[in-house]
Amino acid sequence: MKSVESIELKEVVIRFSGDSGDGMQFTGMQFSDTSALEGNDLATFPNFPAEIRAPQGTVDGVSGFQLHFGQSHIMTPGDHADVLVAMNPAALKANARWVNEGGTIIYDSDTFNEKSLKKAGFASANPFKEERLDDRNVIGAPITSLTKEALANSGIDPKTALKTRNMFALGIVYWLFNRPLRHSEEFFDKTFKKTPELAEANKTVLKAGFNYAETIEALTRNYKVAPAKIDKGTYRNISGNVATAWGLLAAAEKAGLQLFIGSYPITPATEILQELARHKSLGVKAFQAEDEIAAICSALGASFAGSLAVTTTSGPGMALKTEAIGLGIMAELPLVVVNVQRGGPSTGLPTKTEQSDLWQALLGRNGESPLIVLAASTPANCFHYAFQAAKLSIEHMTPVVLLTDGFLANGSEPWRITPMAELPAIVPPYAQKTDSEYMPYARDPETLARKWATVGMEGLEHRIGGLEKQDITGNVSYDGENHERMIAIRAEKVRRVARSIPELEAFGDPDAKVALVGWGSTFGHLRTATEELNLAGKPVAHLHFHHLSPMPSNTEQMLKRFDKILVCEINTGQLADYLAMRFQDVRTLRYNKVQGMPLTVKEIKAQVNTIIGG
Amino acid sequence: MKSVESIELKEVVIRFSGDSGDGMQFTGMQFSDTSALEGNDLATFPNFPAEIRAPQGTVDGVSGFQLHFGQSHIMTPGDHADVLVAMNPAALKANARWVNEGGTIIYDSDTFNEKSLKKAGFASANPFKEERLDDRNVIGAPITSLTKEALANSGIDPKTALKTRNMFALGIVYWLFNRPLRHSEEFFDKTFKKTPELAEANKTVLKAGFNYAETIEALTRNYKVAPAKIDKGTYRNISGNVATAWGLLAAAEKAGLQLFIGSYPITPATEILQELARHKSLGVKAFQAEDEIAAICSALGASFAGSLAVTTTSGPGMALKTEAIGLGIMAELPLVVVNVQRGGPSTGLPTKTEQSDLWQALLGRNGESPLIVLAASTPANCFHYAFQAAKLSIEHMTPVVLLTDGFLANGSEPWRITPMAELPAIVPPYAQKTDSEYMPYARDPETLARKWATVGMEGLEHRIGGLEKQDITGNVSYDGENHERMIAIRAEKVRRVARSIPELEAFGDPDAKVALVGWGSTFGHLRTATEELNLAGKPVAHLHFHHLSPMPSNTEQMLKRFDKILVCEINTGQLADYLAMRFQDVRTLRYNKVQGMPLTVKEIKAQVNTIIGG
Amino acid sequence: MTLNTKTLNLSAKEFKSDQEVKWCPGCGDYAILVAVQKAMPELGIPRENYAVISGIGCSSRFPYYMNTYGFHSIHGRAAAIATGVKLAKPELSVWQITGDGDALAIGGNHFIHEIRRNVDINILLFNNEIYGLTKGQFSPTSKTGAKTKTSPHGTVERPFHPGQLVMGANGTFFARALDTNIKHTTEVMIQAAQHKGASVVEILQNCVIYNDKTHAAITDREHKDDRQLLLEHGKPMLFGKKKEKGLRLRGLELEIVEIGRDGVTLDDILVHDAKTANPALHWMLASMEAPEFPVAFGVIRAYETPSFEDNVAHQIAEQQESSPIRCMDDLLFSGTTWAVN
Amino acid sequence: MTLNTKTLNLSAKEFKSDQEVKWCPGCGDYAILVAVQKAMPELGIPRENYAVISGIGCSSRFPYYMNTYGFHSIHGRAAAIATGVKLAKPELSVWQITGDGDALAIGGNHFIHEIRRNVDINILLFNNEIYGLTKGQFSPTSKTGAKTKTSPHGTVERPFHPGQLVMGANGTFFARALDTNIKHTTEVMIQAAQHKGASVVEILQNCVIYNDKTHAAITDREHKDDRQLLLEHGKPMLFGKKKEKGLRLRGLELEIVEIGRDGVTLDDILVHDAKTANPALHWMLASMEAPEFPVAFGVIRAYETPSFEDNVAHQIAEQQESSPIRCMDDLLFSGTTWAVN
Ligand SMILES: Cc1ncc(C[n+]2csc(CCOP(=O)(O)OP(=O)(O)O)c2C)c(N)n1
Ligand SMILES: Cc1ncc(C[n+]2csc(CCOP(=O)(O)OP(=O)(O)O)c2C)c(N)n1
Ligand code: SF4
Ligand code: SF4
Ligand SMILES: [Mg+2]
Ligand SMILES: [Mg+2]
Repeated sequence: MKSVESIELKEVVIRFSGDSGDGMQFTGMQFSDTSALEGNDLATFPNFPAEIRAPQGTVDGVSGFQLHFGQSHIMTPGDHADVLVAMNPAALKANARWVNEGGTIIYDSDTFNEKSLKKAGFASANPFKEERLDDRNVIGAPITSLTKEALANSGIDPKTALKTRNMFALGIVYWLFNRPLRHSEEFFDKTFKKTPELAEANKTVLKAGFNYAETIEALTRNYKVAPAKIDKGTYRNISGNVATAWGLLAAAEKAGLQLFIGSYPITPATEILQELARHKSLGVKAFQAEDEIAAICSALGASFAGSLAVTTTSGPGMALKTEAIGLGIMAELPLVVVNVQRGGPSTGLPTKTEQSDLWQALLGRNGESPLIVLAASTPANCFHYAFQAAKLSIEHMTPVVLLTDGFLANGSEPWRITPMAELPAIVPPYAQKTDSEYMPYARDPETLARKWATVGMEGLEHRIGGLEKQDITGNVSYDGENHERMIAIRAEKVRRVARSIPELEAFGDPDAKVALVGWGSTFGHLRTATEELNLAGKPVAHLHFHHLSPMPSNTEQMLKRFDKILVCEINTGQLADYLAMRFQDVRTLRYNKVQGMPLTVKEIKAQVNTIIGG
Repeated sequence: MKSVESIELKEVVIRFSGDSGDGMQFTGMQFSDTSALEGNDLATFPNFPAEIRAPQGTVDGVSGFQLHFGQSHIMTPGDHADVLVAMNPAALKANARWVNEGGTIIYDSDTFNEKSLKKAGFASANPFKEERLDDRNVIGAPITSLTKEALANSGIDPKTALKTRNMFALGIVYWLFNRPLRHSEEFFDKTFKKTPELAEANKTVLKAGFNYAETIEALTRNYKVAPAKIDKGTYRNISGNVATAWGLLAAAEKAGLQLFIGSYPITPATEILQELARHKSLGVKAFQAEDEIAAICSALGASFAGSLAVTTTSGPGMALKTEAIGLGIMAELPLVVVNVQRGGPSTGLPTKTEQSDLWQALLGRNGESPLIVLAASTPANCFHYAFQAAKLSIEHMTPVVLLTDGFLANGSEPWRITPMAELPAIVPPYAQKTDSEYMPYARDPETLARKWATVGMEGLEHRIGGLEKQDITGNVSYDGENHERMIAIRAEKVRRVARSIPELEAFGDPDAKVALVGWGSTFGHLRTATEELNLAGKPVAHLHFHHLSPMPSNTEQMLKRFDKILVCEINTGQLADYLAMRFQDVRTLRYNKVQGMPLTVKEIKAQVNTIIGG
Repeated sequence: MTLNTKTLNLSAKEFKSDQEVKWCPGCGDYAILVAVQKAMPELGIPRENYAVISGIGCSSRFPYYMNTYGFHSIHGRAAAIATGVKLAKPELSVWQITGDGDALAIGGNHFIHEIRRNVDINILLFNNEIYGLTKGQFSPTSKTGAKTKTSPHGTVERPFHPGQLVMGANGTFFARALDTNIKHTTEVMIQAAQHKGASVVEILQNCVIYNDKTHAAITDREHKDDRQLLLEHGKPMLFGKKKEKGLRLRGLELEIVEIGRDGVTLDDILVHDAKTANPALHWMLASMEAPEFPVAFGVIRAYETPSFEDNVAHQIAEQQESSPIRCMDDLLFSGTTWAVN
Repeated sequence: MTLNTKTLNLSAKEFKSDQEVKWCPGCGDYAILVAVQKAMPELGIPRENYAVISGIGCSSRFPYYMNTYGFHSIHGRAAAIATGVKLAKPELSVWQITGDGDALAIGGNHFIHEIRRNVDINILLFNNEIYGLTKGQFSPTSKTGAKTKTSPHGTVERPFHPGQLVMGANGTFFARALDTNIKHTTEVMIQAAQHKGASVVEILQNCVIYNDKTHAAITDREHKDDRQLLLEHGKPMLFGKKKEKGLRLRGLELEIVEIGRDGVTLDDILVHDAKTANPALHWMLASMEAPEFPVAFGVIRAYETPSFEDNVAHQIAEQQESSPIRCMDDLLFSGTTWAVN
């Protein structure tokens, strides 16, 4: 055993990359789980190709998983990687520009042959030079052959053996960061209960990788990342899509309702449906419809029948749902519509993240059709905003759109589990049978919500529909003045939600005259940039919108406190335009990047510095 | 024959009203045609109930046709009626508040019995008093019985005879305005060529009505409305939907293309499809699809195959088309999408007019998906803007949304026919086979339009689709920087259309500091209000947007010339919001009414007067 | 599902809402409304458990006239909404009201999928072979050659036969009724309601305004006995003024025979078996067209197999029995978690 | 449509585009691609007259790999786009590439309508009984009980049988092929292309990643001779290792018989008539399922009747002959006009 120096680091970014079939997502998740169990805070970001399994060895087929862990509060999966694991030349090619200066690259030297290099698009036999990665700490390990060797006498067939290559790589990285193998080993034992030979094989290879790292001279030191100081509680890792699913489940339980999801698979929203389909024991009805229209319509039907009704989709599916959302607005039924945004327009970049469906959510319907729009900001808080979306939808009797995106959906982070007892009540505004006739469109004077009579309630039979409704009675009305009144009421009902939502808060330097403004998944990057800028003495604050319609009631006042406002978005400026429209006195600057990827803290800071003179 | 005074009037508004089955639309059109042929300018506005034939005698079942004709340029169908024809009590009830003070009401006294009055919702036996119409010139004529009598010996069966009641009413009105019967008589002769007894019956009853009016003492004078001074040319009456259909036909002929319309019926857009289905002799392929999605998709297919492709719909159908519009944007194919707006949201008020789909047209799609948006402003200029929409779509290789609305669609006015020779050329940017490979996404440097290679062109085989395209080659690309570049190119392509569209012009007082601003079908009312205000010495100008995306290049500069800008819309302020977003320095005031009806000149003037102090 | 007839003592009147009925005078929809209002009280289901769901069209105004829960939704989507209602609360009696355009044009996909899944919904398909509400365009059931507003020179489309489409979608129940025959329509509806699964009742409906007499070849006095075959399960397929004619199978074709002629006796006549799984004969019966053949009325197919919402509920019950996750807190704290103190 | 075979002397190679094929190694789609690239040059149609239109799904990436005009559109809409292409230019050879999800879930409506209208499109339905591209959810053709990502406890849905749906939609052509049998698939595709009308070819396709071996009961070595029946028009329906088994009709059911056993001779065996209008036997053949019956491959139904785009073109030609309106100026100045001088 060589003697190694163990260096203490505050935070590290690792990126695992390889072919779609190389199991990089799984490898990344193993490292995340172990790190979380060891007490680090962390954030992850998987990045898939659009093809299921694009041709092996090509750049298009590379799948990546980035993970950022540290001793302090981690809010992004990191801009650039400190360590890149590249299972083949294509993985190197695809990720070269994401490795930090001074970073480490671990690659499977067995795969770096002429043919593969060519397939990956390298022109020469020296890919590192070609990518100007000479100054990086480049470590080639014969991962494939050592994996085979490790399992040579195990009785495992060669094809299966090869599938454990990723565990060899993981072993190396575990050694590099002083992680115990224990958690992964336990995982294998549990998962492969019925095929113990597979558990053994994985464990063997993992250990082999670990030992290999300990042995070779190339790795002369390793690193320690101490546990983070985090709030007390019970934690788990959770991805945005699972958190969304669970938030909806929690809301249903709180409201005493059956959860109904009508959905049609679409990347990157599918996992919400998949997750809910698993939990039949909680009484969820998870209906995979024939298309997005049937999905939302079945949800509207379920809502009419008294379920907490949900439909989940992504941009193109959202487009198909807009007519039925209009019906929900007219019928004034609770309905949660989740749009996990992806790159558009049209099919666009299905596996990439983007924030370009804000306008669609706010205004993408025929007629005057306001509704509530929320956006989650981190993988874990998808739980909270999904819960919130359901609560507002039920209590205000109107459809709610919840926006998340591919980055949140697939990304994950440790989450301090909120036990059910800590969640607020949800009180459905049920109609009561009284002596006087039920008036379906009579309203709560405070919220303007109508009362909910669900099919099966005796004595409250009534008819609803998409034609304009007469105020109070809900009968069909073609009267122009009634129409105008109803348009005003529906708008006012949505506006009044502002009474119950939190005010917009400024984070960071209290004297800041410059504000970074964002919504949705840019939260972590903007917040981290703000913290770092503040640490560097730059008077910057961060404002984040979770509520986009209605906006918090202090929005204008808050925005006016700043001399300069930089709205940062992964689109061409939709929030900035929306603010311009809503608050004509407020001027904003914009930073927009639409490359299917999150913003980086570095570029945000650079932008701020050019504004304030950095 | 009594001696009558014939008074010269400048303009008159007549409203015919009765049950859906009473033929009021037909009656109105007869009067319009005659007036047009006598040289008046005019504008018409039919107003239907949502039911096909709602219960006879009820207010919901009343169908109305308003017509405004005069000696000068007529731009609206008029606010209030000078003459109301009410075939039954319900018609009176529905239209009571639309009769001018001092106006005339002609009603069928045979129908004003206790039962009918009750059915119409009158509480007393004196409906005129109940509606405070005592000061109107109320003339009861036993139209039903006199019609029967007129045809008593004609051999016509009683049921058919009764159907000609409307002609008796028309005869009275013809007398009242000194109109010749000739044009209608010729019409009957032509229409009922094969059933001359019907032609005779209609002519007999028309004449009977005319003679009755001439005879009775109640009508002591009649009116003359001299011909208008209008531009030389050949004229015809045309409705907005027919004009739209014809504009598209004209564009196809100019461009040398086959016209393909894929559409699904929906009120008030259906007539465009119906009209085009009639003109197979012009080579139109009019495809009634199974739904709106199939409609637009078939159009996209036809466009790919080299047709001028069109799809027509109204708000709810537009909602269904948004996903495919995104595909059109990505595929960069010509496609004209016509949205004949109606009252929303959801099914809303299907037979009523509204301007509430502007946002949907501008931004109602997933992803960053800009396109060209135009709006016609009068029934006749639907021809021009449909032509223009096709021209821009073809020449700029991008979908175009043309907005009209129920008011334009069903309204009609005389139109100076534009012969084909007077229309501008349309030049499809066809790809040419050259030595170098066809690059589907190489662009014209001026317009940024790509070249159009239609299926069947030899040597230009290529693939398109909804995934992000690589610049120039058009291959699928998941590259983030390419994506950002393509988003920018698509936006710039649309922006550059501004180079070729007319600048925004101010109409009215050249020194005006107050501007009335509008778009779409409010044109006539705003222009008339401006003229009348100018005549009254009020310094007001009128700006009208036909181009909403992109807007004319001088828009900001033009808006800044005014101290006060009043944006008038039949929605809750969509253009006003859009202007606020686009031009943060420009402040606007708003006048919005959303009652399913056009604005009135009177109320617009009142609004202006409160602003400038009138 | 066996229902207690009449235990609730409801009458047709109680199923009438206070809204004025607004179809054109003479429209076939009126009679169908009466039939539904007669059928419902027969089913022994409390009024609040009825959900009447429609799309858009003249026919789809139906829910407003029923004193039950009702949803007049958007064009073509009644099937999807009804599926949601039924899945959410399987104890409800869900009725879908839809037109030939609503169900078979824009709503075609939801229609075939609700049938495929066998969701227990009573689907009343008002077939007037025209788009009524939009004033007279051809529909997917319009006869080839029909001149309508959008086919001024005659359609060139081949129509759907609703019965065939139902069977093509693996359907379990198909019946046909005639608007004017209220008594028979009522009976058919009761049978449809009693069938557990997607029950499609095609009702030939007359649109007096835009497609008057489109069914006249079948319904006119002169021919109706010869052109209408009233099917009853277990009964021979007889028709004609004196029930003198019947159907017989020859190979894979039906033929009309006359009892007493050419030695044909009652025993030669096919006996209707609506309940068999094999749709072959049901297909032939549903496909018969006048004037060559009589048009079949009554329940043509009623094959029993578990319904979707029951299967769904069953699977949930199973999971609730076996899964350790019984409430949200169970789920939240399941799997890999760790405590920070 | 009779086509001049080979007059253009094109080869499969010329139908390959320069784009790298990106399906998973082992995916059945590869073989189908080869079959199409072999079939097209046989049809004597110039390359630029081919339009390959797809929706979204793994299978729908197909157009990128074809050196023809191609449109990779949006999910479920290939049928509608293809209809537009064919209507606009009837001289084109239009091929629709679609998956079981694309065609039968979201695209179900367009699918049945293109069939009903009989638009002359060659519809290749890649049936892998799963949503491949979205990583493994059940589809409308997944077998009841299938465990997939969205049915972790097994689906409770009844599947569509594509052949039945085609016939339910009044379809004129249905064939079945197997991805791995390139030669047969090529032949079937040529026949589909030569059929004037909507030709549906269901291709049983293996998804190695999410639904591996779903067709194994039919395709595995051991059973394939007994479980595959290759139909040919005019030929007896024989199968088995030595073609010793055959199909016979008993009443309205098919039964398997063995030649030489129980006195069965070749004459007792049904002879395939793909061209008959009556779909009864086609339905039974298309519905056969293993292991009870062999699964039918080849052209099951090919009934000739005029195609939609021809009818449309015909009607236009008629109007062009008879109408006085021959150009826009004719129309503009038609009817009531008046001059102002
Ligand atoms: C999305 C949408 N598309 C189109 C329409 C217009 N529309 C309303 S009803 C209808 C067809 C009605 O025909 P059918 O379903 O046969 O009903 P009927 O009126 O004949 O009873 C159409 C096309 C609409 N309301 N919404
Ligand atoms: C509007 C829309 N909804 C959903 C999706 C997601 N999606 C893409 S392909 C697919 C299903 C693919 O299944 P199938 O058609 O059987 O093709 P396969 O991948 O199996 O070849 C789905 C649900 C989408 N792209 N667009
Ligand atoms: S238009 Fe036809 S279907 Fe509609 S209400 Fe009138 S008669 Fe009935
Ligand atoms: S996921 Fe399945 S269908 Fe898709 S490419 Fe891979 S093997 Fe083929
Ligand atoms: Mg109909
Ligand atoms: Mg599939």
